[in-house]
Parts: sequence; C-alpha cells; structure tokens
Amino acid sequence: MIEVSGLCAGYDKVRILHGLSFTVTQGSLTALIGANGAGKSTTLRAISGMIRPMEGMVRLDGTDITGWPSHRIARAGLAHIPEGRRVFGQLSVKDNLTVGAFSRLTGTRTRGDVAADLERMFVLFPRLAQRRNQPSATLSGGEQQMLAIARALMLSPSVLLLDEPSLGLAPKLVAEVFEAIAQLKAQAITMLLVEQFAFAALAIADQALILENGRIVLAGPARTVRDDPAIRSAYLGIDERRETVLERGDDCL
Amino acid sequence: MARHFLATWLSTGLAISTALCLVVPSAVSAQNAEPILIGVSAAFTGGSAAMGLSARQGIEIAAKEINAKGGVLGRPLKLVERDDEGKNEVGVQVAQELIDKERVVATVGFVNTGVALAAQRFYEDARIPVMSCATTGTMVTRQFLPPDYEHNYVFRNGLYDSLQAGKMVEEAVERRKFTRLAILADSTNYGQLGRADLESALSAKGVVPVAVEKFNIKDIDMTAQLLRAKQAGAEAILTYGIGPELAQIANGMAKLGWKVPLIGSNPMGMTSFVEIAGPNAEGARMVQSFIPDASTPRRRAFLEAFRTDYNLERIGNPPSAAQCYDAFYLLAAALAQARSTDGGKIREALESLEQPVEGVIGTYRKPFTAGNHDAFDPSYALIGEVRGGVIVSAHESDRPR
Amino acid sequence: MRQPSERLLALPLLGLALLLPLPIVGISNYYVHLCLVIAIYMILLLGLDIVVGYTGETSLAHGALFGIGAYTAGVLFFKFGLGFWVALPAALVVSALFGLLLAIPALRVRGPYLAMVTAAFGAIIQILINEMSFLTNGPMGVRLNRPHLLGLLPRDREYYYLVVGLLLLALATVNRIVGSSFGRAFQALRDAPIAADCLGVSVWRYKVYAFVLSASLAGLAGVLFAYGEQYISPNTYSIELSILFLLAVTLGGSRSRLGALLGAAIVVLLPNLLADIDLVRWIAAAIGLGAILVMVSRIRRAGALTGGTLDMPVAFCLIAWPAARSLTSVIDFKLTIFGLMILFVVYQMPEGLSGRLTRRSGPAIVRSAARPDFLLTRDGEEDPGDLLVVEALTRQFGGLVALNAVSLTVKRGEIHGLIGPNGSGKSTLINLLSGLYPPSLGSIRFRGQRVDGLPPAAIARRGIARTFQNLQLFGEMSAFENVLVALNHSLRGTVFDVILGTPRRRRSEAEARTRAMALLDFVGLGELADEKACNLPYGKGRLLEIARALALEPRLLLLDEPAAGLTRPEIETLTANLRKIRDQGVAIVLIEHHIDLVMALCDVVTVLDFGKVIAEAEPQALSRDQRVIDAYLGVQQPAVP
Amino acid sequence: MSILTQLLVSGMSVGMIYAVIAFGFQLTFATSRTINFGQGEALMLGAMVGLAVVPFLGYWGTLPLVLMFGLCQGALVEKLAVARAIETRSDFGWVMSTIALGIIFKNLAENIWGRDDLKFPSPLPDAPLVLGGVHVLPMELLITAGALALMLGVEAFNRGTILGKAVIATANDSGAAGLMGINTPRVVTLSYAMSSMAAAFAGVLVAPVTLTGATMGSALGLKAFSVAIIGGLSSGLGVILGGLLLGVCEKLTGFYIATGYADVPGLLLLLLVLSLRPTGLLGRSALTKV
Repeated sequence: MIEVSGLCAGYDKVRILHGLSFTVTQGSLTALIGANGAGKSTTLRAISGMIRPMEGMVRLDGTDITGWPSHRIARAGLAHIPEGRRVFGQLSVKDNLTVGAFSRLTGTRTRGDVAADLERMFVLFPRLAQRRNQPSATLSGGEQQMLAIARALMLSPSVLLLDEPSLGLAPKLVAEVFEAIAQLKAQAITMLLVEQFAFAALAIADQALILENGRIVLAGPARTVRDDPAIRSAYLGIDERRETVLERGDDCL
Repeated sequence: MARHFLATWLSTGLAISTALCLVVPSAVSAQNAEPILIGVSAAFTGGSAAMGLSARQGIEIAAKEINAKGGVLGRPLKLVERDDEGKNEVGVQVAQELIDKERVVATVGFVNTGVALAAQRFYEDARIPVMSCATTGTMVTRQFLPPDYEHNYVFRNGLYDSLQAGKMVEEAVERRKFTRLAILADSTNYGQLGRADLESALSAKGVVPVAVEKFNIKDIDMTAQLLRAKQAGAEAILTYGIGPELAQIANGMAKLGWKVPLIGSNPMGMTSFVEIAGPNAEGARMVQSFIPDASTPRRRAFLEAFRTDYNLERIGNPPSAAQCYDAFYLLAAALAQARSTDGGKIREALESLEQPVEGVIGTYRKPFTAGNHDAFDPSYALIGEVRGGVIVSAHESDRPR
Repeated sequence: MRQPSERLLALPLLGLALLLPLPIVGISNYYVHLCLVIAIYMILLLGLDIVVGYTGETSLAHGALFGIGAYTAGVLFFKFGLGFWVALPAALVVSALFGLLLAIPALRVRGPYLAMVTAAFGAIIQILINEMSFLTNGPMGVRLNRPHLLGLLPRDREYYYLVVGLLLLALATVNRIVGSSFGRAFQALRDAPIAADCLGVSVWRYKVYAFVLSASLAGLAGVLFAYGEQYISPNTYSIELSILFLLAVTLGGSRSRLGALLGAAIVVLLPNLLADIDLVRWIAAAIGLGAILVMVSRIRRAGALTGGTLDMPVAFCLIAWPAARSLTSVIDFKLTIFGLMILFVVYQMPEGLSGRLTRRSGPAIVRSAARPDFLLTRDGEEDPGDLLVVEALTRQFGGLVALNAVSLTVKRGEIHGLIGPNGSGKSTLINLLSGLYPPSLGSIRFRGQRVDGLPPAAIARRGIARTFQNLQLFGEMSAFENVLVALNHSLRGTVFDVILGTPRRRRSEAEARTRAMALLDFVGLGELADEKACNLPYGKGRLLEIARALALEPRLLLLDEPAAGLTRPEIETLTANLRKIRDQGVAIVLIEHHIDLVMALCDVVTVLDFGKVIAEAEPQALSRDQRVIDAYLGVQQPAVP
Repeated sequence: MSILTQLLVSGMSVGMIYAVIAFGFQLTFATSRTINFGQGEALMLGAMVGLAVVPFLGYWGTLPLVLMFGLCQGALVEKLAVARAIETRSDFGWVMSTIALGIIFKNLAENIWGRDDLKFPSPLPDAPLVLGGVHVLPMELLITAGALALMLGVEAFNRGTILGKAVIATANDSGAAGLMGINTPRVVTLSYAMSSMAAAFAGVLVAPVTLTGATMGSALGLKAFSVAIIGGLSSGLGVILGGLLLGVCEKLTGFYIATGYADVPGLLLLLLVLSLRPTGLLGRSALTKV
C-alpha cells in the first residue's frame, strides 16, 4: 500500500509536483494519467526515491519512507520499472534478473528461492528464456521491456510502479505487456501505472488519478473516469475516437 | 545525543585551553644579545630536496656548534630557513624576503644552479654576501664580475661543474685510458650544464664522446639510452644526474648484461644511488669533496652530530652537508674578522681571511681573493668509489687533505 | 543607469588602489616584488577564468602558455637581441596562436578528457622549450634585462607600475568582454552548448575566442614575468604551475575579477606566510577561535548540542591550532595545508572566496513600454511559397531507422502540426532540420537553398529557430540574458569594438537589450526577466525558450511540445502568441500532444509512425483517417470490458 | 634485430606498469564518471606502506596487507573528495579535490618517509633472464603476470559475484541500479577502493624495479592517465593496448630518434587519439541525446 500526502518534488529548484495526496490500496491497480509534463514520471520517481521529495510524506505499507534513498526503498519491497526500460546492457538477461534480486541475495530482504523465481520469469516471458545468456543490450525493445518487468518482479515486491511500459513498442507487443500486467494484478500486487494508452490503462485499473501541472485534478474509480463523457472531455480531450491522441509519453530521439 | 554533547564540550574545552596556552608567551631562553640573522635558502621539497636537506643539516650543526661556544661577536647566530623548492621563481621570492623582510646579514645555501642564478642578483644589489655551498654551475660565482659590477658578493666552497668534469675526464681518459666514452645526463639544467662542461673537458683532451644521451627525472627505464651507448661501443659511461636516476642506470646496465665502468659527478655519492643500485653500484666512481670517514676528530664529531641530531646513520648527500657546514664556518670567521655585520665588510673579510678555518673537508687557508670566489681548486676533487656498499677513496693519493 | 561592469570593477580597483602607493612609500623590495608577481599572476588568472569560469572547461596548459609568453621574450632577447617592447606584442600574438591550437581539441572533448589533452599539450610545450636549445638555450635558461622606462623612479618600481598599468588594461578588457555578447556566449556554451549552436551562437567559434583570449592573457603575463624575474628556465612552466593556477581560480572564485586577485594573492603569499611559524600559530589560533565561535552560535541557534554542531570543517579548524603548535616547522607541511585549503573551499565555498564576498549581478535590464509596432522579424526579403521542402529524409542510428524517407513541405506563414506516437521520429526530424544530426539520406531545402549538412549555427542564422522538448536553457544566466544570447546576431562590430566600447557597438547593444525585453514581454515573462533561468518553473522555461528562439528573427520556428507543463491560462496565451507569430509571416512546425491546441492552430498536420509519414491532412480530416487511428490506438485494441 | 626486440620487451614491461595503474582509472570512471587524479599517490602509498612492513612480513606477506591498505585508502578518497562532488554534480569539484588529496598524501609521505628515494627489496633474483638474446628481469615478468592477474581477478569478481554484477549494473545505469536495491553510493566507494587497491598493488609490483619514494607516483600517475585516455576509459582491453603502445613508443623514439624526445610521441599519440577518437582506441562512444 502506498500513501502519499502533500508531496512536492522537482528537479534542482524547479518544482514539478505541488502537493499530491493519494492512496493506492493493497492489491489494487491505480492508473496515473495526465499530459506530458504534468508530472507523472516525477511522481513515481519521488515515491521510489530516485529524487528526493521537497515536502510531504510517502508511506509504504505503513512505513514512512520519505527521503529514503532508492536502494533502501527497494529493500523495503517497492519495485519501480523506470521509463525507457533501462536494462543493464552489459549484463546477460540472466544476470539482469539476478541483479533484480540483489536485495534478496545480499541479506536484509527475505531470500526465498531466487533460482526458482528466475525460472518462473522464464516461464512468464518465454522470449527471455531463449535469450538467457545474451547481453541485454542486444535485445529488441519489446524484449527489453519484458526484461525490465521481470527484473522488477525478481525483487518479489509488494508494490510495483510502472512507468510507460508500452513506450515505443509495436502494437502487438503492447498487448502482451498489458496481458502481463493483468496477470500481476491477479497476483494481488499493488500497482501504480503511468501509461500513455489511457484507454487501455483505465480498462485494467481499479482507480484513476488525473494529474495536471503537478496537481491531482480528479481521483476516482477507473470505470467512472472512463465512462463519464463529461470527465473525458474535460480532462482527457475530446471525443473518444481520438482520446488516446492526448496521452502520449515522452518522446525518444 | 549524549555522545555528541560530550564530544562537543570536550573539543570546545580543548580548543579554549589551547587558545589560552597561546596567550601565555612561549618561554624561549633567548640570549640577551640580539642574534645575527643568517639566511638559509635551499630546496627542502621537490627533486633536489635530498641535497637541500643535507645542506640544511650541515648548516644547522655548524650554527649549533658556534652558538654553543658563544656565537660570533658575542651574539648568537640565528638561521632564517626558507624553502626555495628548487624553483627559480620561489628562489627569487625567498631572496627578497630574506633581504628586505628578514634583513639577514648573509645567506648560505643554494642547491640548484638555476635558482642561484635567478636569485643572486638581489643579494648583489643589496650588497649581502652569499655562500653558495651546494651549487655546481660554473657560472654561479662569475655572474657579477668586475668591471661590470663593482664587487662580487657570491662565494662558493663547492665542487663546480668544470672542476668536476675535469676530474671525471682525468679519471676516465688519463688514469683509465678510455677513449670511447658515452655521456648520460639528465634533462635538467644541472645535467645539461654538466654535460656541456664534460664535452668541453673531453675536447680539451681531444676526445669526442661516442654517445650523448638524456634521461628525465623519475624515468623508470633506461634501456633506450643504454642501448644507444652500447651500440656506439662505449667503454665507459660518464654521468651527470642525481642519485635515484643514476641507480636506474646502474640497474639497467645489469639488466642488459652490459657492464662498463660508471664515472659520475658528485650526486653519484648520494645514499640513494648506493642503496637502490645495491650490488650494481659496486665499482662506480664519482667526484666527491668529502668522503664520510671518521679519520679526524672533526669529522668524527660531525658524523656524530648527524647521528644525535637527526638520527641519521648515513648522510643523504655527504658532500653537500660537509660543504655547507664548512661554508658556515667560513662565514662565521669572516664575521668575526670584519667585526661588523655590514655586507661590504664581510665580503672584504671573506676575500682576505687571515686565520685558517678548519672544516670537515679540510683546513681553508686564504680560500678566497678578490678575483677568485671559489674556495675549491682541483685538489679538492677526490675520486670516490663504491666498495661494499660504502663510498671510499678510490686512490691512495687522494687520502685526507 | 549604472553599468554592471563598473560595479564589478570597483572592488578589484579598490584593492589595486591600496597596493599602488606601496612601492612609493619606500616599502622594501621584497613586498614590491611580491605585489609584482601577484599582479602578473592575476593577469593570467583573468584569462584562465574565461576558460574555467565562463566556458566551464578545465585547462592544465596555462602553465605552458605562460611559458610561451616568457620564452617569446626570452628567444627574442637571446637570439635576436630584441627587448621588451618587441616582446610584448610578439608574446600576445604567439600565445594567441598556441591558444588557437589548444582550442582544436577542446572542440571535441570535455571534462577529464580535456584536462588530459591540455596537460599533454603543456607537457609537450615544456619538453620543446627544454630540448630546442638552439632557440631557447635549453635548460640553461635565458637572462634578460628589465627595460628602461621613463627613468623617474628606480627601475624595478617603474616596472611595477608598468605591470599594474597593463593589469588594469587587462582587467578593463576582460570586464568589457565578459560583460558583452562574448561573455554571454561563453556562458551559454557552458550551460547548454547544443542550444547555443541552435541559436546561431557557434560553439566552435566562441570556444576558439575563449581559448585565444585566455592564451593571450597568459602570454602577456608570461612576458611580464620573464622581465620581472629577469631569468627564465624551462622547469618553471610545468604541470605543477598549471595546477597551481587552477587552484588559484578555485580558491579565489571563478567568474570574478576579485577572485583572480584573491587567488593570485593566496598562491603567492601562502608559502611566505607559512615560513613564519609564529605567524602561522597566531593564524591557527584565530581559526580555532573562529571554529569555537561558530560552534557557540550553532548551539545558541539550535538551543542544544546536536550532531550538526561539530561537523567536519569545524573539527578541522579546531585541530588547526594544536597541530600548528605541535609542529616546529610548518614549511614542510606547506602542501598539506594547501591541499586542505582547497578541500575546504571546494566543499564549503564552491563559489570561492570572492563568491562569499560579493553577490553577482546580471546585465542591466531595459524596461520598455509595450510597443504596438513590435515586429518579430525585420527581414524584408520575401519568402518563397514553399518555405521548407524536405525530400526523402532518412536517418539511421546504428541499425535503427529513426526516420524513413520522410518528405514534407512547410508553406510560408503556416502552422504545420507534427504528431505521432512516441518513438515515431518527430524529435529526430526536428533535430535533422536544425542541423544537430546530419541526414543519412535525403535533402532539406529552406528558402530554396540546400541546408542539410550545414552546422546548426549556420542553419539558425539562415532563419530556422527551435525549442527543445527537454529544456535547454542557459541555467546560470537570467531570463533576460538568455534572450540576449540569441540576439548576438544583431550586434554590430568585432571584438575590438567590444574592448574599445565604440559607439556603434553600444548602440546595437542598447537596441538588443530593448528588443530582449520586448520579447520577454511578448511571451509574458517580463516580470521574471531578472530570474535565473534554472529557477524558472517548467512552463515558464518553455515560454523563455520560445522568446529566445524568436530573438533569432526566424522565418521558420520549430516548436517541440511547447505546451507541455503549461497551465490552462498559459496554454491560451501560448495559442494567442503562436497565432500572432504566424500572422507576422513566420512559419511554425509544431510538435504537440495537446490535441485541442493542434486542432485549433494547425493549418495542416503530418502524422508520423515508426519513422514514416502515414498521413498528411487538415486537422479536421485527420480524425477520420483509419491509419491514424490505428497508429494511436494500436491495431489490436486492448479488450475493453 | 635483437636491439629492436629488446626495446619492444622493455617497452612492453613499462607499458604493463602504466596499464595496471590506468586500470584503476577505468574502475572508478565506469561507476561514477569520475577519476582519481591522485592515483599516482595511491600507488606511492601502496609502495611505501609495503616498504614499511616488508622487513617484518617479507614480500609475499606484505601483499595482502597492502591490498587492504589500498582498499581503505581508496574508500577514504571517495568519501572525502568524490562523494560530495557527485552529490552536487560538480565536475570541477572532484577534479580539484582529488588533486588536493593527492598533494596532501604526497606531502605526508614526504614527511613520514623522507624525500629520498629508497630501495625496495626484490623478491626475485636481480639477475636478468636471457631469452633469445633479450634481457629481461624476473621482476618484469612478475609485473606483467601480476598486472594481468589483477585485471583478470577484477573481471572475475565482476562477472562471477553478485556484488560484481552490482558494480556492472551501477556502471551501466546507476539510477536503475538503485531501484534494484543496490546502494549505488557504496558501489562507487567500492570502485574507488578497488581502484586504489589496484594502484597499491601496482606500487608494490613496480617498486623493486623503479624508484621508491614519495615522488614516485606523480610521473607514473600522469603516464597512466595518458594510457587510460588513449585506450579508452571504458575498455579493459583498451588500457592494456594503450599501455603497451605508449611504453613501446617511448623506447623506440628514445633509441631511434633521440632520448630527449622519448616522451613526445606518446603525448602526440594522446593528442591524435583524442582528436580522432575522443573516447579512446577501444572506448565506446555515446550519442548526445537532445
């Protein structure tokens, strides 16, 4: 469970987030939606410790984790799949997954059966199994995204933050990624999802948060947000055929 | 919290108490008479530090001895020591500081010829005598000769290059009859000035060196230089460099399995050469002004002082220490004779010392004249040899002066 | 109105005024010489500061450049018997040439790499001076005699005044330059080199300027040093000297004339101070006392002792005194003390000493009344109907084809939308149009001329301006200065006009200031003109980028997501502004995800997907295009319950 | 012919010395994009500490102690000079503070061990081996073997252990590594520790054949820096290649051109490499993203 209250964050002296407060309840999937520059990625980064919140509080499963460095938050059970995949290119697929279990292998977190989890990932993502010993830099974009998700799961997290998992993927792969997310939801992992395909994200989410210029302008059940034409025209753009045109992630190159 | 509290107050207390100590003037048993200030300018850091430190130690021992006997003119001698770092520009600053701020009556020291050449003009202008006791550049005492200058204030008792080069060539060409000689000199102005003197001394004997090579300070491998000398068919190597690199040459020769005699200038006598080259140093010969043996009571006391004052079994560079020690005595004698701290009078006294001055190198009888400011003549140049890890006289005839 | 450069000048001038009478009132030669060396070092540091402080590069070659100046004098004297007055201009020219040489690698590498290149450069120079005995007299060095000047004062005093005079001249020159478009350009290429290039401020050109200027000052210092010391030898100009100069800049503080003075004074005086053990003990006691006072005030403020009461620096200061007390001679520990000072300054005073003493100020801001006749472009020439014609443009990155045979035409005065999913190549297209990447294949014609393959600065000067998706502002400069940088093209005159402050230069500078302010007002940032760019909120930063791009007086404006991060009222202002810009005849290529903005503004929209143009149409027609819908929604639409 | 071979062999053994020091630059550059400008001093401290304990433990007994010392010294450098600079993202900061620490270490060593160069006893016979007319010291062979062993050891550590993988992960993407629960600041500290360990090890390796004293590091450190840049700060094979190239270049120029110019081709090579391939001979290049 994540509880965020009064969260302000940004880069250098520039504030991006202006006092966010929301809760992602245990085992639910919340979609975070907003235009480019609204502060979606910044929100995830401030929660996972990649940037230090300027004000406010973040709690993970009841523990105050505000201002903790990211590695400590990871050890507390929060996994963050950062935007742009960011796999460790020099390491093989298997080593990427092993490093994903770093905090389990080096003590503080309960170890469990890492080897078994590794095999489970290869079952979950059969494409990765074929490339097990290949340096991850040589994988295709879709495979890297699978690897990034699998790597995060190796932490056996209680909370998972996903930042634009569909970014730059061919439509077929997008569907695969969403399928995987749906499976995780079935395992009752708490998830916060930033997604450019707002329509698709709302379809699988329980709750929705709409972010505008660093402020939450609307929070509610995903279904309501999706089905209410007034909300859609006010926050998501115009008519539904074009709606996703609004919601695109950051551009690459 | 409590720990911080304690730590902070402890340190605060410490700081306050130390600050109080400062206010209480440190008890110094000063003699009543105002001391005579003598400047010491030498390299205590940098590449020539080994020689500079030996020089400083020699001077300090001499000053201590003289002060123990009541000083000069009833006044103690106080040393004002400054590190010129072997850098010309620092030497210039030090000279001006000693002259204008500290107002020394004379300065002893100087290791680097370049520093001496850059800094001496200020002493000359201020009419303050300089006893240059570890420089080797032949030019050092000849920078301000009449008639261009009224009087020359630079004196030296040290082995200057042309003297050393002459001795090295004599050893190589006359005594040992080598005709194919290679010169290895370092790339500093010490090495290159010496190289020039060596070449002219050789040409005076009608010998042209078969190879003239350079190496840098801190070079760790001399293969290229040695192979070039070997290729040229050298029968012996004349070196102009300082201890550590010379040791690398000796070691490099051993590595290449090419053993020809090494004949070097004064710094080959540095402890670092003998130690680092170890067995490869055996048989190397070099020009020395002083070979540390306890052959006279004076020398015994001198070596003993190093042991007690500096805890040194072996002096880093014995000639520098001995030359500077003697230089200080010469200066003290001149002060006594001049009965004045006026630079001009001291210079006059130095140029006409009436009493012989006994030093560790020898006894100086009228070492300087108005026309000659170098106390040493070729008879001061001895040939030392590394035997069993120590430097001894190579030739019987060179035994104590 | 007070010129800021004068304010900056005031403090060092004060220091110099204090130093000036010293040599007259019969002070000892020692101090005169110390002041002389300080003055000479200061000249060099003024130059080094241009490279280190303004362009943000590291140079370990300045010791060698200093040597080049000194040896220009040395060689002229030694080989040709030519004296000071020939050496002075000659050294400036020779060292400037070497600066030019040094600038070449600096164009290719930065950071530790550049540090190494400059170190290697310095080492080679030193070896050459040492080895080329036929020219330089090698390690034996060269002796020189000071020039005869007026003969009114002793020679060394006269020389001192000469050096101080030249220092003031150098100071004034550097002040003029860094306060001018040159200084702004230097800082721009430090903060955001890519943006500088895209604003027509050629990184290449200004880096060369900076290095040449810096090298000439080093050369000037070198020749003065040679005649000041009257004896030079190669071993002086080593990497240690270069490091010493860098340390002086660090200690004194960069981007500050006062810093140069302080830095020079510290590195010259420190060894002399440390030689005096009693003085050192007093100073150490004072430092210890200061540390105690700091601690006491901290306890007062916190109301109790906390962990912060005794931090590392304070602890260091506390042990300074007992340490000094226990040592009989600190001179042996001189370098340690030096090192500790640097660590202290790097962490406690990253701005250097001068940063602590003064507060920086930007250039004077010209407030102007709103001008209804404000024109975005003053270029009278008529554009062709097809302003920009892109044909079969392809760009590959390794195996990835980011842009695949894209063709499009932007007409005069139209707003051309560019949309498409992420990774579809929109930003790549903008980067190719602005010259950041050369195309792999294909051509770009702008106003009828080929521009593909031209460097960004050249393209910018032909009339294509852009903004960046990830802000590329000159962070350390004010909003006003950010716009001024882009107005460099409107300034008349050369670097000599800047140094001399000629009327035509002043006039165009004043015009530029007025215009910069007008542009800021135009985008609605007039109130924030003084604010440092890095302090601006995200949305304001985007507006500033637009103002900056407009300062180029472009015929084509490339906007990469200008509305991202803007609030609704801001978006409305932006919409209105973009219309105004178009109405003045400037064409716009607009990448934007706010679809309502695209719909409202664009005359035509091109849709990219996977590097290819999949549609080009009027906005209204677009929403009915099945290919576009597929690209956005994905062919296999996720199941919706 | 035998002269040429001799020069090549001598150049290569010197080159391996450069390479092993340069290797340390690479370790820290990978994880933190910073390097220790006091690397030469780390080498010197290793040699001096080794010299201090060698009479009690013997050469081989000294090694583990020196390696431990190197680890600690590197960690100290990182804590004092680099950590804060990384935090504040100040480029100039770490350059100046590592230079400053280097100066301090050198000065302290001068005051502790004196300014003279000292003899470091060689664990192997001083007599050269003659292999096909080429003379080579047993110690030189040990240096080459030791340097290779060290590099292979570090490589094995990186490939084989979870901690090593964490180091590579941090080098690849520090931010993402943090998300895996890797304490990246500590990994940077570790890389500095390993870098200084490599330098200290190099110190004890080379001390018996070079000069051992407080100033031994400066010249070597600078040479090693050139090597790292020539070879590429991101390539392990690069530093070996760069080292060999520089070492051989020096010897060949010294013999065939003039000994005074021995350093010039190396420096020219450096300038050339940097102007043609700024990331070094085997370095990877990165495209600036806008």
